[in-house]
Order: sequence, then C-alpha cells, then structure tokens
Amino acid sequence: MSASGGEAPTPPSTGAPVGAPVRRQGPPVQQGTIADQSRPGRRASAFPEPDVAATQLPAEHLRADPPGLPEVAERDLVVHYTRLSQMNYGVDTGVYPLGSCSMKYNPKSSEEAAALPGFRRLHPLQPDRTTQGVLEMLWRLEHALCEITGMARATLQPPAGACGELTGLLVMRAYHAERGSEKTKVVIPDAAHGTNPASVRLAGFQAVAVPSDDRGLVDVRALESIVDDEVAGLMLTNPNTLGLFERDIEEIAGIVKAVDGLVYYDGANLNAILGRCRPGDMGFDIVHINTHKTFATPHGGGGPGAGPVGVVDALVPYLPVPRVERDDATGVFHLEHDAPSSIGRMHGFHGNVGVLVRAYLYVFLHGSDGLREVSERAVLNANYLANLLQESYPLAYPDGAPMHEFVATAKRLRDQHGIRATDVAKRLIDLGYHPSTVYFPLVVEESMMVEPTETETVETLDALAAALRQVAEEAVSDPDLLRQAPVTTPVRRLDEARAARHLKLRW
Amino acid sequence: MSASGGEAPTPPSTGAPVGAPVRRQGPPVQQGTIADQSRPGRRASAFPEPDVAATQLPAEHLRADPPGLPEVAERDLVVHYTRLSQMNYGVDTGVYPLGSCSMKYNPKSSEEAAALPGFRRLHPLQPDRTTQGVLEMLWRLEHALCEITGMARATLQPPAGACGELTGLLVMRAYHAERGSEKTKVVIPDAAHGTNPASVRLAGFQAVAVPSDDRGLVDVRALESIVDDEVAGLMLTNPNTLGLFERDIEEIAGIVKAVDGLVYYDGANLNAILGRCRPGDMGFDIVHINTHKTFATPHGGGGPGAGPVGVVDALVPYLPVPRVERDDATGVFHLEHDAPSSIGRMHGFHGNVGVLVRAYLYVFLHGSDGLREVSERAVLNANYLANLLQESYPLAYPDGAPMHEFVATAKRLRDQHGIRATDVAKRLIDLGYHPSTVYFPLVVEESMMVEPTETETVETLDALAAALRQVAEEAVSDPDLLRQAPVTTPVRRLDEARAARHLKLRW
Amino acid sequence: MRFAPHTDDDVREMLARIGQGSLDDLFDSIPPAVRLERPLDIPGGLSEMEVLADLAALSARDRSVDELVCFAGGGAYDHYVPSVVWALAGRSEFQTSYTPYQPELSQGVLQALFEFQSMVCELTALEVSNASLYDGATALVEAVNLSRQGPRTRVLVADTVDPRFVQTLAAYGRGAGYEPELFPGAQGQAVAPSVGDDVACVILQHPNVFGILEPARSIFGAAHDGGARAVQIFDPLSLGVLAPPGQLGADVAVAEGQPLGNHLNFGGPYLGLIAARMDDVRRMPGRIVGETVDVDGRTGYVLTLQAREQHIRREKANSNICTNQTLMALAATVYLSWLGPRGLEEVGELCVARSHYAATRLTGIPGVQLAYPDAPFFKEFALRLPRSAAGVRDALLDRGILAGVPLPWAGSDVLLVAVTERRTRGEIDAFAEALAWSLKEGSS
Amino acid sequence: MRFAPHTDDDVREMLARIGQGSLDDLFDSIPPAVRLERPLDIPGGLSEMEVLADLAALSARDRSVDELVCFAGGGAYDHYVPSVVWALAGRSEFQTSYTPYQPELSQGVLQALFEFQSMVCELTALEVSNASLYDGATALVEAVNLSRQGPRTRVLVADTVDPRFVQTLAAYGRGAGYEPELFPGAQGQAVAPSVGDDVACVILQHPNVFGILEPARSIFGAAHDGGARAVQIFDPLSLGVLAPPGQLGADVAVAEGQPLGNHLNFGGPYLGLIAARMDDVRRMPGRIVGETVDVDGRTGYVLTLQAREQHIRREKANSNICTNQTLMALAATVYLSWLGPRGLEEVGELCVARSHYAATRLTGIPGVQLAYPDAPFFKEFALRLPRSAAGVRDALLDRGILAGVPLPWAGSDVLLVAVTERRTRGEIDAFAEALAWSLKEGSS
Ligand SMILES: Cc1ncc(COP(=O)(O)O)c(C=O)c1O
Ligand SMILES: Cc1ncc(COP(=O)(O)O)c(C=O)c1O
Repeated sequence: MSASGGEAPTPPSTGAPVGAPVRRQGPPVQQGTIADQSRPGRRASAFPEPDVAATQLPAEHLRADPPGLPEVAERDLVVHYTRLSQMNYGVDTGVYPLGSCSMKYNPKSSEEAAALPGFRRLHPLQPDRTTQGVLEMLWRLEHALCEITGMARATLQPPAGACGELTGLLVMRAYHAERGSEKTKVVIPDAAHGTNPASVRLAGFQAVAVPSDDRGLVDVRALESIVDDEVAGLMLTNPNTLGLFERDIEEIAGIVKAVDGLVYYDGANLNAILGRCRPGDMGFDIVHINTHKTFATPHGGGGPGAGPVGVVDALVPYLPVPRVERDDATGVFHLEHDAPSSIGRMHGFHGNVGVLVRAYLYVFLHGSDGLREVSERAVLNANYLANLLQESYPLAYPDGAPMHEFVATAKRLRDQHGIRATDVAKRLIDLGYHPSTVYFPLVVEESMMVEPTETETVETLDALAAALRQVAEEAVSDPDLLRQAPVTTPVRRLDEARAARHLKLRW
Repeated sequence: MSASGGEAPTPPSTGAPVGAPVRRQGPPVQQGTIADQSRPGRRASAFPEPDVAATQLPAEHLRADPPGLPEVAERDLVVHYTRLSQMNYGVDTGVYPLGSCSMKYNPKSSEEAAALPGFRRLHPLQPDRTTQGVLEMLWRLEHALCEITGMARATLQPPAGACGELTGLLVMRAYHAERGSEKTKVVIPDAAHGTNPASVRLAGFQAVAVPSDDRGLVDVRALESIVDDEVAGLMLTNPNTLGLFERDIEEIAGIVKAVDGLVYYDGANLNAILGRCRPGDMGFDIVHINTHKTFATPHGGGGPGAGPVGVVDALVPYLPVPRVERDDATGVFHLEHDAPSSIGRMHGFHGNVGVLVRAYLYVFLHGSDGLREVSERAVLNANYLANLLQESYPLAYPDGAPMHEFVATAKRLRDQHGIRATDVAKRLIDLGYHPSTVYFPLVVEESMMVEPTETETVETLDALAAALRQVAEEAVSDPDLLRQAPVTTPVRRLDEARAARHLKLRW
Repeated sequence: MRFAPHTDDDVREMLARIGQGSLDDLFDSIPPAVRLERPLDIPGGLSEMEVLADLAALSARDRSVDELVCFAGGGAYDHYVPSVVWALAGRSEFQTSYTPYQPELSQGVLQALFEFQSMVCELTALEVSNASLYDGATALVEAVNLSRQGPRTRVLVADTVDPRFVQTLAAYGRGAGYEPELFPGAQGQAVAPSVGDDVACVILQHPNVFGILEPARSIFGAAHDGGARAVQIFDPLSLGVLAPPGQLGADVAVAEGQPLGNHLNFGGPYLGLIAARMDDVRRMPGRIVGETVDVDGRTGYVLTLQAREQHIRREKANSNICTNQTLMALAATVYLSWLGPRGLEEVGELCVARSHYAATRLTGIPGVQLAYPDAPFFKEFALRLPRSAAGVRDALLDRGILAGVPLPWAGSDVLLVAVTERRTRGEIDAFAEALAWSLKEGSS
Repeated sequence: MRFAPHTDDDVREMLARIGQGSLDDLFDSIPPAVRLERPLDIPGGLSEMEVLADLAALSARDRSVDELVCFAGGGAYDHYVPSVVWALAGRSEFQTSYTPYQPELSQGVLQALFEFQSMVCELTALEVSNASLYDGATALVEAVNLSRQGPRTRVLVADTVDPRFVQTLAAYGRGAGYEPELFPGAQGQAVAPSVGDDVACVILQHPNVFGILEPARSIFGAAHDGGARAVQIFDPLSLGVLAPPGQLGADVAVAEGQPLGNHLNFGGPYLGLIAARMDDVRRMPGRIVGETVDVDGRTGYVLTLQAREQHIRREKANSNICTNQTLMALAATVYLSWLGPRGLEEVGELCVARSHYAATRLTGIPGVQLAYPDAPFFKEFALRLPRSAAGVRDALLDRGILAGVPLPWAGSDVLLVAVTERRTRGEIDAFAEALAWSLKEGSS
C-alpha cells in the first residue's frame, strides 16, 4: 500500500457530502496485508506441551521449508481484521438496496441459534441416535419450505441457489431419462440471471432464450414457437428479474407441459410472494430457495448460503441422498441413503446446516401471518420508493407494476449528461448509502435494480430517495462530482482493467 | 444534532494527517439519539402470547402514563448502536497508552470463558451443591492472587479498585478498633490517585499527604515527621504514579509499622512487578488488584472491573463475607457467611464474577513464567518509548528509572510555544492514535503519563514515537494545527465549560 | 499462552537502543531484599485450548438455570436477555475501551450513556441519573451518602427491605459513621415511622423483599413531613406496570439494574441505577454525561460536573467511585430500546399474570400458603411451607427445579418464589406437581 | 416476532402516496387462480424467546462432541477453533455484507480474500487460488470441470479416495457427461494407473480415505506421462508436516477447508479450497480477487477476471458458482494467521504423535489391528475389529466416546479413527480401556 495509503482525500469543496459517513476512530492506516506485518519468530498460536512421544514420518513425505504464513501476535491480528471489518459496509451499517439479493435485516438471534452445541458441535458422520435433534430440525424446515412453495418434498443439501438450480435440472434430467425421452433443451428468459444458463449447460442441456415482450414479461407467442419435443423444461423467476409478476404463468406452464416439459422456479424473488401465492399452485414442478435472501441468513460477504430444492410428487424419487426420513410409528428420524432413482450426492455432507438453522429460526419467528406480512411490506416499500424516484430515474417498464423490487434506468442521464448508472452509484456512496444493483438485468440499458426489502422504515426510504434525487440534480449541475466519486471511502474508484491485465492474485 | 451533524470538516490542507484514520463505511449521520428515531407504535420486542389469565393489581399502584422509552424496530436499533460502536476507540482499534490503566490486549477467549453456562447462567442464591464449579474457580483464583501478591487470603467481592481501597481501609479500621486503638489518620503521597483520599474519607479517616522529594519518591524524612500514633496506616502505589519504584519501601513500611500502622498497596501498577517482587515481601499488609488493568479484563468503556483485596494473616478475620471456603477432607466448597469480626458485605452478591472468570483465564494462560514475562515486556516497552521521546517530551523526573510507565511533560512546549499537553493529545488523535493520560498526576505540570503495556510491538512503539515527535515539531512550525485538532473525528473539541454551565443530562 | 509480541531479536535490539544490558537491569530500582528469587507457584503457561477446557469442566459442575427451571429471585432474576443486547454491547469497540477521557474518540460510549441516563429518568419519573454504579446495594449506599447532610445523619430502613441491602449499608456505614436503623412493619408491609429532624433519609423497597407492594406514598409522606429524603429501592422491570418512584414521592430512587438485559453471572457484573431530583445533581455520585457542542457547533457528549468527583475533590469527595458498570449500562440501554414502552408494559404484565397463576397453583397444595395472604405482589411472593424451605428447595433440585430462595430470617419454612416472563404455564404446573410430590414424600 | 417496522399509520400514508387503496391492490398482477386463499399451514409468529427455547430443546437432544469425546473424522475433524477466529469473522460488517460488487464499500472482505488466496497458495505451493468453493467434494467437481478439455474427457480416481467424493463426482458427472472411473490400489494405497490420451485427470487423495500417505509422486508422474492433469485432494492441516501438492507434482489441489477454524456444524457451512497453476487461471471457477490501484494510486482490491464467470459467459461458463463460502474463507484466513508457520507445523506434529500413540494403544487390545499395518498415516487410521465396527461404535457411545466412523464398504469390521490435537493422552487411554471392555463384554 502506498505510504499515502490512508490519506483521506480532501473532498472538492463543492462536494462536501450532505450526510457524509462518520469517520471511524482508528489507528494510522497499516501498510498492506497481514503478511506485511509478519516478523520472524512472532506468533499467536499455542498448543499443549506434547504428552506422548513424537513420531517421525518417512522422510520422503516431509515438507522441506514451511509455507509463508504470516508471523504475527494475536493482538496485531485482532487490530488488522477489526480494521478490515470497519472498511466494510453491511446490512448493519445501513440500507442495502441490492436488487435480487433481498438484503434485509439478519436477526441477531440466528447467531445464538447456530451456536447451540447440538448444531455447531455436531459431527456429520455421527450415528442417527445421537443426532435426533438436528434431524428433526431439518425435517421440520423441509416441510415448512414445502408448504411455503407448494411442493411435496425438498432437499436441503444445495449450499447455494446456483447449486440448487443444478440439482433441480439434474432431477429434471433424471426424470426424462427414466422415461426414456431424449430431451436436450431448456428454455430461459433472455433476462435470466447468469447462473440459469450456466446451470443448464452443466446439467448437459442446451439453453434456449425466450425474449421478453414490451411488458417486460415472457413473450408467450415467442415461447410457443420455441417449445418443441426437445424441450426438457423452462426456468423462470417470478416475479421476474425486472421485478414484474409473470401474469401469464398458467399459460406459460401449460405450453411447456404440453410437450412433457417441467417448469422450474428460481426462488431468488420468493420474498415478493410469501404467503400470497405458491410456485406449486402456479404450475411449477421444481423450486429452489435462497435462504440467504428470502429467509435472512447472513450472506457473509459472498457466502455461505443455502439453496433448498423442492419438487412435486412425481419428482421425489430423484431427489439427492441422504434424505431425512421420519418413522411415523416411532417418531424416530434417520438419514436415508438408499434411493435407487436418486441423482445422488450434491454436497460432501448434508449441506449448510448452520445456515439452515438460521432459516428455521426466521420461518418460525414469523409464522404464516408474519411471512405474508414480509411480502406485503417488501412490495409496499419497493412501490413507495419507485414512486419517489420515478421523476429522476424512470422505470424500465413504466406500465409494469413492480413487486418487491424495480428496475429503473439512468439512460436519460447518460444520453443527456454522459452520466452512467455507475457514476450515480459511486456518488450515492459518498452520501453514505450502499447503491442498488447496476447493469443487471443486462436487457435494460444503464439499469438500476432497487430492492429496499421490508425491513427499512419509511424515513429511511425518504432519505434514500432524497439522496438519489440529489444525485440526479448533481448530474446536471455538477457532473464531475459524480465522475470523481467516491471520495469518502478508504479507496476511490479502482482500476479494474489493470487488475485483469496485470494479474496480482496473491502476495 | 445540527443538520450539518455529519459533515466531515475539510481538514486544513496544511494539516492533511500523515496517517489519517480510514473512514468507516457508513450511513449518513443519523440525527440525534435513539429517541429521535422513535415512532409511535413501532417496536422491536415480542413476548409469548399469555397462557394464563391476566391479573389486575390495585389501581393506586398502577402507572398512569408509560415512560418515554424509544419506539424503534430492531433493525434500526442495530444500525444505531453499531454506528455508535464505530465512533469509539478501543484496544482493538490500536495502541491505547493511557497511563495508570494498563490498556493491554484483552484475550478473545475470555469472552468464551465468561459465556459458559455454568458461569453466565448461574443465580447468585443457588445452593452451594449446584455451584461447586464456580466456587472452585473463585477459590483457585483467590489463591493465585495471594501467591502473586504475597498475601494470606483475599476477598474477590469488590467490583472495582476504588471499592477495593475502601474495603481494605475498613479492614484497617476494624483491625485497629478491635485492638481498641483510636487511630484517625491515613497517610497518602501527594501524587496519589484521587480515589485514595476519597476512600480514606469514606472509611472515616482523615487523609494526610506526604510530599514527594526531588526523586519523585516519597520524602522519607517528611514521612517520619508526619507519622505519629494517630496514623492508622499508609496507602502507596508501587511503582508510584510517576512510574518510579519506591526504593525506600522497607524503610517506609518500617516507619508506619513502628506506630502500629498498616501499609496498603494500591495495585493499579502491579503490572510492573508481576513475578519480580511481591507487595507482601515489601511489607504491605493489604493489597488491592485491578483485574481490568493487570489481568486484561475488558474495561467496557468505564467498567466493569474487579478489585480483589488480599491481606496478611492477621487481617484475615476482617475480610468481607461471604467467603469461599473449601473442606479439605471432602474437597467440597461452600460460601461462608459467618465470620464475627468480618467488616460485612461490600457488594450485593459475590462481586463481578463474570469479570473474575476472565482474570482466571488470564492468570492461568500465563502461568508463573508468563506473568514474569508480562512485567518484563511492559517495563521494556515503557523504557524504550521513553527513550525515543526524551528529546521532545522530557521526563518529569529525568533521573528516575521508569518502570511500566513514565511521566513526561509538555512544559517546554507550553512555555515556549503556548502548546499544552491537551493540544498534543488532540493532534495525536488526528494522527490516528489514542493519547496518553494527561494532567495526572497533578503534581507534574502538563504531565503526559504514558503506559504502552507489554502487548505492543516495537514497530507500533516506533510509529507512535514518530507521530509524537512530529507533533512536537508541528508545535513549533504550525502550532495552530495542534490547537485546531482534532479534525478527523466525528466531533471536534467539545465545549466542556458549556456542558457544565447549561446542564443537559438527558433528552 | 502469552500475548507479548516480542521476539528475542526485538528484546535484544530494544535493550541495545536504551543502553541496557539485560531485562534484569530494568528492575535495578527494586531493592534486592524484596526481590522474588523463585518462580511464582502458579501452574500453567497453558494454551487457550487447555484453559478453556479447564473452565468448561468447572462450568459443567455447576447446575445452571439452563438445566434448572429457575424460580429463584431475591434481587437477581432470570429475565429474558434478547440476542440483540450483547450482539451490540459486546462490540469490541465498546468492550475494549476505557473511561471516555478523550471524548472525540469516545462518542459511542458517551452518547449511549447519555441515552442510558435519559431512559433511567424516563423510567423513574425523576430528573437526573448517572452513568451507573456498581450494583443495587452499593447504589443504596450512595443514596445514603447523598442524603446525609449537616445534622441529618440517621438512616431509617423499613424492615421489609432485603437484608443484603441492610448488611451492605451497615458495612459502609461503619466508615461513614452511621448504623442503619430498621423500623418495624406489619403483615409484610412497612408502616410509616416517626421521622425526627436528625433523620437523613427513609428507605423503602417497593416491591419489597417479599415481592409485596408497599404503601409507598404514605411512607414517603412521613419522611417528607419529617424533613428527610425519601429513598426508594425499585425494580426497573416493574415500571411499565407500577407507578414510578418520582410519582410516589421518592427523592432518590435506586435499583439493581440486572433485570435490564444483563445475565445472572452468579451475582455480577450487574449495575446500580440511581435517579434523583435536579437539586441534588451536585451531590450525585459517579460519572455524569452531558450534551454540548464542538467548535463547529456539532452536538457531542462529554463527562461533566467532574468537580464532584474524587479525582478533583479528592478527600472532600462524596464518593470514591471511578470504574463503574458502563458496559452493563450500555446493555440496559439496548434492552430498554428493544422493549420500548409497550414491551416494558407487556413484560410486567406477564410477570404479574404468571406469578399470580403460580401462587394460586402452589397454594392449592395442602399445607402451602402465602406468608402474607392479602398483600398485593408484583412478580415474587413468599410461601409458608409445612416443612423446612431449604429442605424442600433441595428436594426439588432433583426434579430439575430451582424452587426459590429460602428466607431463614423470616422463618425456616418461608420460601421466596419469583416468576419471570420466561416461566411458562407448563413449567409452573410441573413445579406445583413436584412440590406436592415432595411434600407427600416428606410426610409419609 | 417480525422485523418489518411499519406502523399502521406508515402503511396508510405510504399507500396514499402511491395511490393504492390497500396492500392487496399491490398484488393485482397475480392472477386470481393462482392466489393462495388460505393462510400457510405454519405454526408460530413466535417470540425470539420461544423459538430459541424450541431450538435449544432440539439441540439438547443431540449428543454433541462437547459431550462425546470425538474420534470421528472421515472428512470433518474436531480441530481446535481459537476464540479469535469467530470473534473477528463474526464481526457484523463482514457477516451482513453481500458479495463485494461495490469494491469501495467492501475493501475489508476483498483484502481478506486476497490474503486467503495468498495463504492457500503458500500452503499448497501452487500459483493461483480463488475466494472459496462450497466444500471439498464440490471443489473436486470443479477441478474435474477445469481439467476436462477437448478429447480428454475421462476421469480416473484412485479407489483410496473417500467414496463421498466419488459419489459427488458421479452426480455432477451425469450432467457434465462423465463417469468417474476407479483404478485399483493395493494394501490401502493407490497404484499408478495407465493413462491414455483420452484421460483428463488422475485424482488422488493424500492422505487418503484411510489416513494413509500415498506414493503421490509416482501416481502424479504417471498422470503427467499420459498427458493428464494430476489432481490432489489434500488436508490443509497436514501441510506443516507433509510436502505440499505443488511439490508432489499436483497440477490442481483441492481440499475440504473445514479444519481451518471452522466448526463441525453437522457438515456445513464448510469451504472448498482449490489451487492450480497460473496457466489454468482463466479456467478457475468462482470469484477471484486481484490487487490494483485507485485513481489516486492507492492500493485496493477488486473481483477480477469476471469474464470467466457465469454472469458474463452465461451458457458458456465452466462453472455456475455465485454465492460461495466467503465467511468461512475469512475464518480460515484468521485461523492461518493465528497459526503461523510454526503453529501449522506444531498442530500437524501433535496430530501425528497422538494418532500414532492411539494406534499403538488400540492395537494393543487383543483382536484389534490396523487394517493396513505397515502404511504410514497422518492423523487417521483404519482399525480392523473382531466385531462389527458399527456395533462397537454404538457400544462406546454409552461410555461417552465417539469411537470413529465405520467404513462398511471396506468391511463391516473396519473403523476409521481420527485423532486431532485436541485429544489428550488421557482421552486416548480412556478410549482404549472402553474398547477393551466392550470387546470383552461382547465376547463373553
Ligand atoms: C435470480 C437469481 N438466480 C440465481 C441466483 C444465484 O443464487 P446463489 O448466489 O445463491 O448461488 C441469484 C443470486 O444473485 C439470483 O439473483
Ligand atoms: C493509581 C490508581 N488507584 C486507583 C484507581 C481506581 O481503580 P478503579 O477505577 O478500578 O476503581 C485507579 C484507576 O484509574 C488508579 O490508577
């Protein structure tokens, strides 16, 4: 890190942020990484004195020189990572309106739940008789998720949504294979999230895109023309990635089922419809859930997540193993490994159980009424915010009724003032807010995908809207302020091209 | 809070801090207190549905209108106090060289220890047979502290050092009373910490000050002239509040004992001598320990602490009750309430047990060698830093050999450049460091009492010294920079006079 | 395990720089005669793994209230501590900071304490509070020190005040020069004493040591008629339901703050609450945070009125408290913000409802009655049992129930039972069955 | 308990502002036919207190490794997790953030991941790593996807690789179009297979499923002679003692990262480690963090090479991973910094010493032998018992010992025993006594 590493750039006076971030109290910027603080012979760790004789392994197996791990004292370790944490924005820092991510409040009680010794200190290969508690937890959660989505059974194994997608598609593949049909294609909307086409490929299918119409919805006629006997199924997010509900869902499902296809529900936007309607009732056969979105399990700066997959009756035989089963006579739970038609194992053990405990807590804290309230408030917040912003950032599809999120566009700012969505985002950072998702979905130019979630107050939404409107005005009055932004952060805009050109991926 | 509350003052360009604190990522400054965010009807708490009939208490006992507590959602609560935490400097933020406070690294494992259910979830009035574990822990800690200080027995009841002082002085009083002697005075050095004279008064004694000589040590001749039959005892910190070891301690103790007085050891500076020498061996009869200093229990922004008091054999009968006793035959522990000569109860229950667990962990992590290493490194760090600073900030007593801390003075800066110790401190803040103690001890003009503790690295000491030397130079080259400081903090210098004049002590 | 980071090279170079030959040389000023020439007799130098295992083993020998269904009260209560409280109060920037001597680096703690003081005033309907005291008992000691002025030196205490409070007063009183004088009550309630012009304060606990509601207004009236201060010991969690001290006529109110988001911790760390009228602000003990502005006019917080404190007044100070219980006050602040006015009311109502349900169930058992049948109570009540209370309490341990706290001074057959919002109907029913069973056992 | 903050007034005013009559109106775009006209059949709307009590009750029905002395391994290990790891990784700014799409607001996570990548490269003596994968088994799947190119499609797997890895490969292989082919070993060790020009990679686990050290160099040599990639599954905690994959000739190394500061969690969340040579950087799956500079020349970190990833390449992407296990990687980073090179060596040496002590003690029992007597092992070994391994394992539960993991596929009498640095000599001796006892019981 350059010596001037920590120097807080003096904001251009015109740009003294209205509500600039409070500076944290801190030590001088340390230079560089934890390795740069390494001093030979220093250490934090300590182990018991050996109480048994040492053993020499055969020489050819031994490591010649030790790996270059940092040599630091525990005290410096703590300062270093505490400091890094304070250079990070989280939900606990403020509003985090990242579209498609449902960055809502993560209950603190979920930490306490996951830390219970019967969950945190349980070995995955213990015999079932010593794990009845966790198995019952998983069993109850599975059935609650099935009730929420309208599915028959579910697997909790997939550690994230993308893995859930692949799991569901492999189930789809196994289903068709067992029926001897040679289906090769899976249809996805052009606006679909990137994981959808990637999963389709990894499942051995060919992805076929169906265009959106001018409503921002699946073009049903186009779908009809695309769908043929080769089509194994369709993947859909509903509300879709534009935040709009696919009102023709019944017809869409019908078209696919007419050729024996299966309909897959990408649950990223499930937050919009909790307790209002269920994928199963819309004709979906397979559903994945992102617990780190809908059920507020903390995303940890990139993960962990969990991507449970529910299926209708006909597909249950294909679900991964092991499965949690309950003997209704005795009420005893066990892990069932034996299922002839199963697609097999999608995770080394049983999935991200520590995440699933948190999802369990969230589901039962809310209950049926609470879950319905979640979708109500999420949709209310999104519509309220969209309304406050419509002048400055028009909706990509003005006639559509947004659900829990909406896609606006900075196209006008770009065309008239050369300001891009990213400039808006960076300036918003200087005003102290985390920006929305930008440039997704790709089908919308200069897109800003905004998802406030249900846990923000109306005051917060008003303040966020005011800040965004201020930025829109500044784009006209002082565009450079946006192009220079951010100036209040530990680093300013970073050279991503250089990062990719001169690869420095380790010290 | 003024609307401009969060505006980060633009640092005077000359004053762009060398290593300015990294700004934290954050939301716009919220205005005011948690109460300012209150909205009627909003809430975070939830309780079970009543499962029994409600009961009406007599009307005259009921509250008419509810108290004005904030009405906020849990999410906003979390943002608010997370933000406040980031406006606070702790040991985990960086070096904290606050003289007399031993602000060393607080082991994270002590949190885990204190959270064990057998300690955290134990009711103070449970029968002894259900609390054998915690009683043994307390018993072992008491005996370890006695070994460290050279005392016979100790009470762990006092929740802080000042309470320990009073406890010790009441023991002193009871001791003399039982022997029918009418002693009224307790001698303390003029440089003593304010709690000493205050405790003396609360114990019903009259405080008599003994001056320091030009070595910064107790003036032994003056002491001789002061000490008479009325003297119940002497309180001493050793090393004293100037960081110097009272080399005449044997003679001093002798003088006091000659009139049947008792010698009290204020343990605030025990960190300097761990494993090197023991108050008991120096002739002290009563010792208090500040676990939140010497034994690294976190001070929590002002407390909790713990102030165990050890005494010599002759004083054991006077220790507070209850005491932890062990039946050597059965190895069973119990709380003994019955002790005729005891001064009684200094705390509602058994003291700050949750703090004592942490002290236990610290003591046994180190063991005898480790504790000796603590004092060695603490004294080494202090002498090293004093050496680096001597040019810029001369020692108040240049001929004295500092132990774990040293008292320097900014007198020269004041006389020649009108810069006061407080200006140095505030400028140091802008360089990213927590300042030393200033204006204590009162006997030194413009005093800067610096205690780096043993857990800082030589690199940290070098950097801190460089920053302090830079400030000394700036005091000459750009004194205004110091008078304007700090400029990198959420608030700048606060008007303390106004705070005391226009009292606003609540919303 | 050690935390000093020095490598041997570090030590060598540092010694060289300061011109010392060895670490021992740094201790030359210690007279040889008092040096310790042997290692301390303390085992260890253990790894974290070992010490935590040792402590876990000790902890496992305790039967915590996670194992035992807790009906014990008597000043410390098994109220629910929401996860959010320590997730926030435990943030290391709070936990590892010292007393806020540098306000610019301590606005977090200072503002939180300002909010704490405000909430304590809101709770008590009094005018000024502070940044916390050690605990409830020592808070009472401070209230007495605050009250004792000039000729008014005597301290009257209702005999329905928890003896632990009285014992603590007695201990500190020996130094300050007073002895707490108990005035007699009747039927488990206090009766107004006669208050002469030498009385500094009249102390009442409401709800009292039996959980019973006191005729506070009349007692405090008597105190005022005699020109003395009225001091109330209150339960902070009762104040969503019960009239606040300020409205009952208390001049000074103190409490054990543990019920506000603090764990049982075998008796500490807890926190002492104190609130008084503005006239007494300069006699208040401990730290007080005030709001002010910085040089740019920005609102900020500082420790104020320090002229009261020992580090300035020294031997003239009213109090010697320095380190207090700030972190516990911070936890209480988060807890009270979590509760809100409605939550405070609800938790109080739950305590009332469930404790009365418990009293009905338990007194339904032959031979079991309320010690003071007709007195109204909040969340605690005293039972008179047909057998030794301690014996019954011990017997029920084997049924996984911590039945309460025996009050031997009130009678060997008296058991104090506390019922918080955590105790479900099912647990109360189980308690009743276990008690009935154990009494049968005993008698047969 | 709910977290949406809206009061009724809020809802009313917000609806008014957006010109909607009711909340239901917001859902008009949902066709009536698919609306759910009944409440979900989910109990609750419970308070935090109740759900945590429910979960605590479930947890209490499990016998955790706090209760049972754990000798179970087989891919997840009871290594010590120092307090500092989750005190830091658990900081809410890390825990509640999303994937760092806005680098200026995410330097904390980004720098930590850069440090993580660096440490994984240091451990493995390979050149490039990533920001973590789901777990060890799925990391192997990604290594195979990375390896399969053009005509090289076959996947050879030593039969000494953990079956869970093979099963996982098989499941993912159905989509990708391959079936893992096992090549036979001897005496619990792999034997070099013949590698044709249609082979993409040769997969070896070292230490293997029996804990045994493999002749890795020769196996990898064979792979290279056949022009295939050499893929090693390694144990990160072995690399202070054992030669690293890069030096053994592995082109790609993957591991279950759980041993690095992550809790057992009944199988997850864990993390997958992957490292490869620089030539493969553009075929690496998942997020990769790179160092760069900002407009002022200040060093900073960003997600880089995103052109590889699904959100850009879409149906051409090699991998679909999006959410990964970043927080676990952060914990691993703190843990490895805590260990340092010396600590890594010490923990490895302790595992070796104590596991060999255990093997000696246990095989001292009549009828108990090592399944592969002469093979060197690291921290795990397979025992052949005179009785059913599952039966013995169950019997020892009553003695508070989790004796290990039965390997039925290797023989009903085979028990896999893991000994980490946490297992004391005393615990090992107790295990031996209990085993001797239970075998006597059984035979008598
Ligand atoms: C619409 C959609 N589908 C799938 C995913 C992938 O989910 P995960 O990141 O849990 O793998 C996401 C995540 O952003 C998404 O938004
Ligand atoms: C020399 C000395 N004595 C006594 C005390 C009082 O200790 P406590 O704050 O634990 O009451 C202190 C604390 O700063 C001190 O430095």
